[in-house]
Amino acid sequence: MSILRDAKRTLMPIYAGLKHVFLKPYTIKWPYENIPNLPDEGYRFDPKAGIGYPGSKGRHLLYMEKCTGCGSCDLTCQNIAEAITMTYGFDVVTVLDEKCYEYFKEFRPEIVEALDAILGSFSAEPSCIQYNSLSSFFWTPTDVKQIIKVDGRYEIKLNLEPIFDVRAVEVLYQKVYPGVKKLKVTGWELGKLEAATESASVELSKQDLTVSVLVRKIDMGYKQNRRSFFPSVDYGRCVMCGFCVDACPFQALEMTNEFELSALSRRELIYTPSMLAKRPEEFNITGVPPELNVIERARMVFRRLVW
Amino acid sequence: MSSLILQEYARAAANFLNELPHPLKDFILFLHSDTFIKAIIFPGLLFILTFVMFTIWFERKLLARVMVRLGPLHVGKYAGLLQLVADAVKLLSKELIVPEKAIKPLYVSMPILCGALSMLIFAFLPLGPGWVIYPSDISLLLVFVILAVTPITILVAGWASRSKYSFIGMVRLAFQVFSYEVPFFLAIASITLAARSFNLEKIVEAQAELPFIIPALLGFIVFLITAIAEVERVPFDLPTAEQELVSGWQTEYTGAYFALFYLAAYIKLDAMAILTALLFLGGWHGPSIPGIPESILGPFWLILKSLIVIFLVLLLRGVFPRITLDKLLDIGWRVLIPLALLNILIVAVLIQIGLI
Amino acid sequence: MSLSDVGEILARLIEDLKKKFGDKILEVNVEPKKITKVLVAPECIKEVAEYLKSEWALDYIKGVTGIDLSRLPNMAQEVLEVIYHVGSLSSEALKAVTLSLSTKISISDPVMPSLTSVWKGAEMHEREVYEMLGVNFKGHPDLRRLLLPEFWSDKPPLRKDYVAPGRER
Amino acid sequence: MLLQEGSAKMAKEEFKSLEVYETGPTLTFSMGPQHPGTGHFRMVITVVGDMVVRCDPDPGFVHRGEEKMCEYKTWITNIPHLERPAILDSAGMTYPYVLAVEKLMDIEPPERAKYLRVIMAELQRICSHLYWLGLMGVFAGHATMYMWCFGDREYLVDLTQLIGGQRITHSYFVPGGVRNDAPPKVPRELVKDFSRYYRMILGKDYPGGEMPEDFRKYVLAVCDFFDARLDEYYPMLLDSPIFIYRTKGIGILKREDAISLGVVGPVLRGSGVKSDTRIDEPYDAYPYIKFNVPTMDGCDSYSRMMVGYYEMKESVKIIRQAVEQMPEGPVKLKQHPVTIKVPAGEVFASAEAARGQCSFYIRSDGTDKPYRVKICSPSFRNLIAMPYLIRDVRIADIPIIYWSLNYWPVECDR
Repeated sequence: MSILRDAKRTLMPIYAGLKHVFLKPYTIKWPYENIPNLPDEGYRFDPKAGIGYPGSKGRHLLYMEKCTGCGSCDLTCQNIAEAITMTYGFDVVTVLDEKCYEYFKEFRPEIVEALDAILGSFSAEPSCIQYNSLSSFFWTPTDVKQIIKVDGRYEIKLNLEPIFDVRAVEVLYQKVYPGVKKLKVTGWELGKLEAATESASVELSKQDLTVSVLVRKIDMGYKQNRRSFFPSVDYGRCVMCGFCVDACPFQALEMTNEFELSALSRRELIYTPSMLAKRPEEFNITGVPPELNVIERARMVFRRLVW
Repeated sequence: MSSLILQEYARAAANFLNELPHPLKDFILFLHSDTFIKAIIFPGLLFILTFVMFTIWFERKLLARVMVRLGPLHVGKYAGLLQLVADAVKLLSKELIVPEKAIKPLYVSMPILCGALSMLIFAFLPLGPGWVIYPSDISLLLVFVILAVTPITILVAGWASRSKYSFIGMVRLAFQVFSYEVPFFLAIASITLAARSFNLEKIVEAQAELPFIIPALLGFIVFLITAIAEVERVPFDLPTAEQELVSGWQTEYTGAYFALFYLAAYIKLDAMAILTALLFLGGWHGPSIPGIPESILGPFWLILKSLIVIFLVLLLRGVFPRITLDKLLDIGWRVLIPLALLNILIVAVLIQIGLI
Repeated sequence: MSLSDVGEILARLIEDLKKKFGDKILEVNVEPKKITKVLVAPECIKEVAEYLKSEWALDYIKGVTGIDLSRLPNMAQEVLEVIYHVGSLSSEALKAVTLSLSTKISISDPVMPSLTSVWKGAEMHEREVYEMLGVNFKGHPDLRRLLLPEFWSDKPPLRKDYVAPGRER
Repeated sequence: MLLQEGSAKMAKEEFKSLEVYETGPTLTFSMGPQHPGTGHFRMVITVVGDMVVRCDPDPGFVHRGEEKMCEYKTWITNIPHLERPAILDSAGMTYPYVLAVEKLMDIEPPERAKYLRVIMAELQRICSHLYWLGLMGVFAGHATMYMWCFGDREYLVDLTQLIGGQRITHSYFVPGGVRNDAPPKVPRELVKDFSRYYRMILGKDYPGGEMPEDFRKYVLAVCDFFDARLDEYYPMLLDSPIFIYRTKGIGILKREDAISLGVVGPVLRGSGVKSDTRIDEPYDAYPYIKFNVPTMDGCDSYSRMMVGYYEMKESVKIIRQAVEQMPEGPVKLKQHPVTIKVPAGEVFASAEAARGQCSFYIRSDGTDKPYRVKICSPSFRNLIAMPYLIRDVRIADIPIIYWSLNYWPVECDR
């Protein structure tokens, strides 16, 4: 009898395995299918009651109109993941005087025509900033976002949304300086360099022309936060514990159910306050990778061989 | 009109051929010959590769479904059919690493030898009446000889790697193969007894009325178990046990070398399945369908039968854990050999009383 | 088992220890629910441990803690404290009991007898304390590095004068 | 050559315990830290033929100095990184820490928080045990078990995600309660998706037709589903003759040895010792819940695995009771969410994590940071059993014994 029982026990797994062939697989074909188990709400915290509301702990959502820039979240995160940094909003402006304006009119008339056109009828919608356009320093007409004539000088803004960073120097060095250094080849010389926390500027001169690039702090118009001092989050470090949400006394931070945060470089994982202020639906990420054509697929398959 | 032109062309071609020097002419005639087409297309290379590709795809899909998941999805238009091609491209584009201490000539030549030898099995396997590349009166013996030689290439490969895990895997393989070849051959012996021939075609012909699985059921069971052990499939995959020995004897092999071993394993699996169908399941005999010639229907039945065997073997991988070396040897020497001998006795008695 | 039972047993245990060893018990720290700690001199810790194991059936070691006490407020001299947390499994009544047997050794000469002969399970714990705080356990069968890398040549990292890199502020 | 004549002599000098196998060539090799069978952990194995003579465990490849790190961080901000050593069982790791801090502060969490903690801890115990069982299958060469366990684990992880907000490492327990209440409702899509599997596995519709979105009822439905799944695991792996052959009588740890070596959790209970912190020193809501502590007398790998299997069944029972008994009310004491004051003192607290008793010794000097935190993690306490068990066994048994201890290198190294 024991042989029969053993035989049954040996055959049972085969039966169980065959039975499972006909079950519907558990697999969710993400990103082609939606994930059903995601709570719609994000994690929030009620500082008055002292408890949180259940929800997904995904990417943060920053309410700029509530944030006072007190830095409680930063202080908490310093002990956990050091992912949050308090950053100021900066503006990068290129200042041209009359003489310089004439010079550009002579050598790059198409730019200045565009400048004039924009100056004449300025009502462009603000769009997302393109950092790379700054580092090249050679504007194309589309890069120019706003031109203001102040005291006989022309101030050219390449970004309307602020660039967030810890110090003005950082912005100058990272965004502006690489492009400026390239200009040396064409005969421009670097003049006075002023680098400080609040503002930074660099002067460029060629013969008797002077162009200066100015990085200055801006006021984004939030009454409770005149300094434009907001947290930015490095998702390469964040562990999504949500204690920064707990720490905020003004309910300015929340979490969302957005979890698709992958990026191609570490730098892209740093979310500036203006990115954090956007709701997940505004990002409009579908998550579905683009369809590749045959050549691109073949290249992906053979990329080792090609290299 | 068109036939006239064709005839013209044929005549021109024949003239051209006649003018060619002798060896070249022979070669071109060989390309036209029956043997060559068989070697390249149907029972030969193309068929083997397609069959192996299908087996691997089938394994992945079947195991995935047993595990309640989906398996390959993206490569190929339907259900990841071309996943293996992508894998092959990946493996072929990888760096070929030869360990510093390895015995290089042996290390490099063994995968090629192993792949070639396992393909050679198909030269003697008839896939239908007349569908055999090299007809021989001792085809079963030849198949067995090749099956006995391929493990030796693996042993040498494991030895030549000069790695500790490869070494242990190799020793395990040696134990496994040398203990399982005896019952394997004993199980085959009963069939040759019953069919009174070593010719596989004649063995199949002898099963026209009754497949040998019925008189030699014990032999079938012994043959199936030893065949699984011969091709190193779960639950007898000790030599390449991942959790114990990283990857056993193939630990050091990368890229194309690994691909050759991988391919060889599946070719052997397919050959075993076809051999099982030939020896025990009545080969290409099956209900005839009017309107379809016997020469096409035969291979169809044979492949269908071998697919059932493959399905069984693949399913075992999903449902059984691996067994240990001591148990393996225990089963081999103490259970399978007596069973195989008993089977021979039964078959001999059946022959004596004239039932077969 | 209720909390009062455990407290009662522990009180009896400590009374018994005091009676048996007298002056050798330097300090007793009984805080209900938190910890029950008996401080003895390093010379007689093995004796006490053997007594606890044989008479009180405290045969189950739960952990060995080493602490560098030198940065505590009002600490006169720099000492290391080694605490053995022991419990019992062979006695049903003592299952909820955890007794902490501790000893203090000077940081300049951190030597104390190993208790592996009493509690076999203390082997790995003592090895950890050895490399993390530099305590030398006399009579340990295999006092080797355990968790730290082989090339570790800095101070024992759990001492207070070792500052983790990047945490200087 | 691999088998050198003089290697036995060399090994004898190197390893003192080599007494029995003085003659005969030995082979010494490392299993790990890059090995499919061990994870971030190394064992130096010496074999004679197929028999293991000596095993020297070498942990520390994932040591990150949690104890030192605790001294630099504040009381609450310690919690997220304390759960990193055992991500599948983060509740088990933070539970004793939270209990210890609560004892130091002399506070008691609200009733509802106690039940929520129990639910969370038991859910994660099941998740951890499923990982254990699944990988036991893999280590025995049975990949299907792994996939089944992980497929079913999804629904339990979904539950923890609903409560704690994340799939793993929820940072859910804080001194004085839990961070948030359980949600009242479950997302509709999840209920729809789950009810399909409920019907598929149990072969019947949810009683009363459509499954409700109510959280409590959903948890109970998941419990039913999981119970049915557990019954299917048994014939597939645990009752399979090959698996029984692989594990029974392999790695025997006798009762006395288990106690004297100080092992914990399923390893201890697999040796026939009925010891469970949840029963011996009951904390939070465990005193109000009825459950058994499964023990097995086999003292071998099979007993340990079966203890894990039966513990999952018990955990389902606990979750059912906790969900049914859970009272309404607040879930957290009113206090500052990230800065708490802890009076000076010392405390030793234990809780039953998935792999066994996890204890914390904490010393506070009254500042905002702990003075010393000692973690006695269950895997570290089970580590000592490894050289005793992996001796005089076959090479094929090493992964089985190793994994029957449910050893988690990160938890051991901290």
